[in-house]
Amino acid sequence: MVAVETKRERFVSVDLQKTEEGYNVLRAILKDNPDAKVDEFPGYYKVKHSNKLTIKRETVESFMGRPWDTQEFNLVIISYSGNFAEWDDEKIVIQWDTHM
Amino acid sequence: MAKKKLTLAQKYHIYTRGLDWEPTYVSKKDIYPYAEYEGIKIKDWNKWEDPFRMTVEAYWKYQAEKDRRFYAILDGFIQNQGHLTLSDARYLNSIKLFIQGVTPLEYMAHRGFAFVARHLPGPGPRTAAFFQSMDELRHTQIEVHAGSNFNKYYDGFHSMTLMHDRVWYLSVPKSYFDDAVTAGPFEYVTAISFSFEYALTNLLFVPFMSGAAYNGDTPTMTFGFSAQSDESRHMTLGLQVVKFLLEQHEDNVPIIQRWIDKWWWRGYRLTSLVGAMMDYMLPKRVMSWKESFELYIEDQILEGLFRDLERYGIRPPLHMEQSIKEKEFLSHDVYWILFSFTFAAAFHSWIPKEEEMEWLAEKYPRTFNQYYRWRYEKAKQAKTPLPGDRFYYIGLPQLCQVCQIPMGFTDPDDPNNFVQRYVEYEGEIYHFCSDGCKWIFEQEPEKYVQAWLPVHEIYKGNCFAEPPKGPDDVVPQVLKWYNIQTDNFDYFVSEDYKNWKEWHKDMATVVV
Amino acid sequence: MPVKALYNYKFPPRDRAEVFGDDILVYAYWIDNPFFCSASAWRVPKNMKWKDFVAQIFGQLYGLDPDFKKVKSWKWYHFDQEFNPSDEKTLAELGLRHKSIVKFKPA
Amino acid sequence: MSVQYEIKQKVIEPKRLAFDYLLKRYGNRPASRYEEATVDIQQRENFHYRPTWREGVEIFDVNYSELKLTDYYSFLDPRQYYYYTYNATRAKNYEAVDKYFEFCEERGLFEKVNEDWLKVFNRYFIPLRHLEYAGWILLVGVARFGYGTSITQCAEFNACDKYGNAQLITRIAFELPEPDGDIFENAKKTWLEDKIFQPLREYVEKLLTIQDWGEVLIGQNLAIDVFVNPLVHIELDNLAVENGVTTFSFFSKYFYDMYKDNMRWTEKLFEVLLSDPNYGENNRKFIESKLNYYAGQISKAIDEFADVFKMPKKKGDFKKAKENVLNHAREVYGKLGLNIKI
Repeated sequence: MVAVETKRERFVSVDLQKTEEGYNVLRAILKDNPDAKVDEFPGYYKVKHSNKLTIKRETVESFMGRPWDTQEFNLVIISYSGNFAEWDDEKIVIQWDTHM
Repeated sequence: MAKKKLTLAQKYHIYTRGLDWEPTYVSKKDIYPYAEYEGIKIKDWNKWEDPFRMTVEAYWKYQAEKDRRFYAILDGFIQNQGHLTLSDARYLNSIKLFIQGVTPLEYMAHRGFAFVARHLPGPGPRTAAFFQSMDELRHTQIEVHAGSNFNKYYDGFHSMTLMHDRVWYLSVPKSYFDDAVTAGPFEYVTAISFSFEYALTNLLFVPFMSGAAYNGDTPTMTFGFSAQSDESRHMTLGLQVVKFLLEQHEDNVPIIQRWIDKWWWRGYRLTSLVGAMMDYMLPKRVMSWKESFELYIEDQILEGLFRDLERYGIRPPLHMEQSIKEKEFLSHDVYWILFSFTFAAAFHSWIPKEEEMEWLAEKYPRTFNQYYRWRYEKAKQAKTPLPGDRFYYIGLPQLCQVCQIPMGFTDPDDPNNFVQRYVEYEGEIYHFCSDGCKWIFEQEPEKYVQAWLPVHEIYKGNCFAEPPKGPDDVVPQVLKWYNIQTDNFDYFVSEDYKNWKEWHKDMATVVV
Repeated sequence: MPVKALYNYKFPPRDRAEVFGDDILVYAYWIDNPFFCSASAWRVPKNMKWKDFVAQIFGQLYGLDPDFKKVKSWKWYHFDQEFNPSDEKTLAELGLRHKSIVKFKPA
Repeated sequence: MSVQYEIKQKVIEPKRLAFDYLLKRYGNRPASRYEEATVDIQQRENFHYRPTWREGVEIFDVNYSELKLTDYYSFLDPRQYYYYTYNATRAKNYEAVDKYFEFCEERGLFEKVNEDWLKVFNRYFIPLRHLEYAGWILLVGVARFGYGTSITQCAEFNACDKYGNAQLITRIAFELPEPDGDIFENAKKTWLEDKIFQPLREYVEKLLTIQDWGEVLIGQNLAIDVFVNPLVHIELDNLAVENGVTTFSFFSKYFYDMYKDNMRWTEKLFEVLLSDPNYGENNRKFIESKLNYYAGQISKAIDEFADVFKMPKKKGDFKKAKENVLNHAREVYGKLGLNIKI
């Protein structure tokens, strides 16, 4: 018999494409979520936070140098873990434990 | 006077919800006849919250942009003969499995979500399902287009839709989706949006596609990540749907739990093919099946998602603990099956190179050397008359009645044996690879007694291009019916390998 | 628990015994030898003699294992019941039925 | 100074020019992306389980309709839309709409619309969002139950267009002044209660209960669309212009173009159905019998719109408008060689 080894960690995360736009969104996330951590993989970044990630339109715009619609997040996101607690014109919030 | 500016949420609400009306000339039940028989109770469809708020106009715009990027990359790859810069042509065997096994499922998902969009009485989730139906058509088509270029130069890509309907290992994904689309709209959406999209597609699309990037396959990486970006909308639909159903009525809870239990195991068994692709078929590897399982399933799903669902009275899937126990065995078992039966498959397999065995031993310190390495040593000695200096399993395997994979899943408590389960139902015997599959059968035996099991169909004489002229002609006639041409056998005796060597002899000379 | 359906959802099993006529499907499994990645499946006449059945599965498949030759005699199980088949009896006489599994290991 | 890289590559002859099934159909030539994305994509055989929601059919089954084809891929979309070309075309089509909204906002055109006329417009135009929405449901049903990707993909995109239409009507309504309270609630009330919409609503609610996808296409694409689009987007728009309202003509053109675009695949499909070597005759019987019924019903239903032609300034001639609509329908049916009495 082989013993099962398992260690679990709870976090919210978002996987972003390694593109210019993805990188700008990543920088905005790191600015607004100072405790977030990034893991790099071929082709994508995984940004994790123990609790909550916020993506703010204004911050992304400051890195992009142009207007950015929060719906454009669709073009850089690959995947995520958590729940879209909010998604409006100003910001996107990903966290666990939200009701409908 | 100009109207006040509405927020995205308010606007979307009017865009979508206000469109519905209560019919008066016919009964609502006649418009949506499939909404009640599953036993799901809905008190108020308006409680549905749209997480993504995508309008048609935004959909056209962003999806056209995503595809513009994808086709630009694909065209560039084709023009530059990008296939020659792949890490190794062995890599493409995982893409063959993908296009034969996954692409037709994307198509089935497209039609399945059209079903949900047509037949759920709630306009909110129906809208989300409709966009997903569109997305799934997209995925089918970008994958076909990516595969089209490889098809021109390599084997195994030429006939994926026919193969999906016929070839033995493709009955695994096919039966999975056939199971979902024959269920009612609520089960379908729980099965696919929740269990598959939310829990499992990450394994398929994120680490595996990262592997594609690592092996030089930019079109696959692009379609993978681009598809997965739609997928994140789908995951949200899945989560919202399940929470919505759970909140609507307490009677829904046990029904949903049963579906989660069923579809976790069904999907997990299906995804085991990805384990073999990741650990064995990528010449350059990003992470192991076990590592991805820990990250995407144990952390994100068990520790994240299911803790979130506790408050609704939902517990983790029934056989999840078994999946965790299997994580050090699964990919090895599945690759060993694929390896053994490559004489009847539209992809190649090979004995891992020594450095690859070392990687496997390092990633699986408690299982690879102990239970798997010796098989490849023995495979070099146990030659058969078939092409390739190695062993093939010259016979037909016993298949699991539910997942349809050959019954080769190691029992972690007895690692020299495979799990074997069976039940007798109405005078007939049925065999299963696991407690999970057996449990699924016992819940709905009437469904699984119908299974189209490739091995049995061969024995019934239903899988021959022409009647075999003798015992030696049986397999050739099956392969012909499968439309397998020079796609099978060991990689090192394949045309792919021969061509790859030829093309790389003195391929590029750089003149400054 | 039955399948929930909008009509009486009942179909004859696709691989029921009668479909195979005078033949049956029999599975074979070599215990403790995962070199063979799963049990094997065989369509054989019910009246096939035991020795012919064994010759077929060993000759076609299990003999491929380099260790096969080292085995002098085998211990047999029908499902998980130990049994001692005599060579001249038919599968039916030995109690094998459609979709029986025969397991074996070196004695 | 520039550095030149010359990559010397062998010319690699492709092993195959296209997927095997396309080579078998079309001979040894490369396939277009439309063909690759469409032809023979749908699963055909060896389905594992039967649907729990309907007796006697397989997952994909030609028997979901009375209409049949010997080869379902003898129909191909004349527009050659697959996902990318469809979305890219619509994104481009909609760019013009966006620009026009901007223009109207800048010039305050929506606020300037005459209030009396607005009442008429709100009555006949805004409730159409519900009709378009029903069209979406109907067509997505065709996308599920139709046979063969070439047909179902057209239905899927047509469904998306319908939903887009419903949302565009909504977006227009957003921009309008609301002298009489919530424009959407009023529109829904009109749809549910106003006599001009009742026969139309009855028609569409009944059509929503039809399971045969061929019949749905006859009732929707060959009847509703063929009558309602010229009535609203040509006749009523002309009348609006005669009443001095030009703001909405752009949208009418957009909706009408959308209709014409979808008629391209619809007409082609019916042409193929009618000329099928084995099923053509049966298809014709079915189409003519159903279309005689549906066209008759829809023709009667739009008579209620006569009321709308009593415009505030310049009254319209409903009889003449109806004749134009009928002529349009006759032309469509005539082109298909159908014997329809309207």
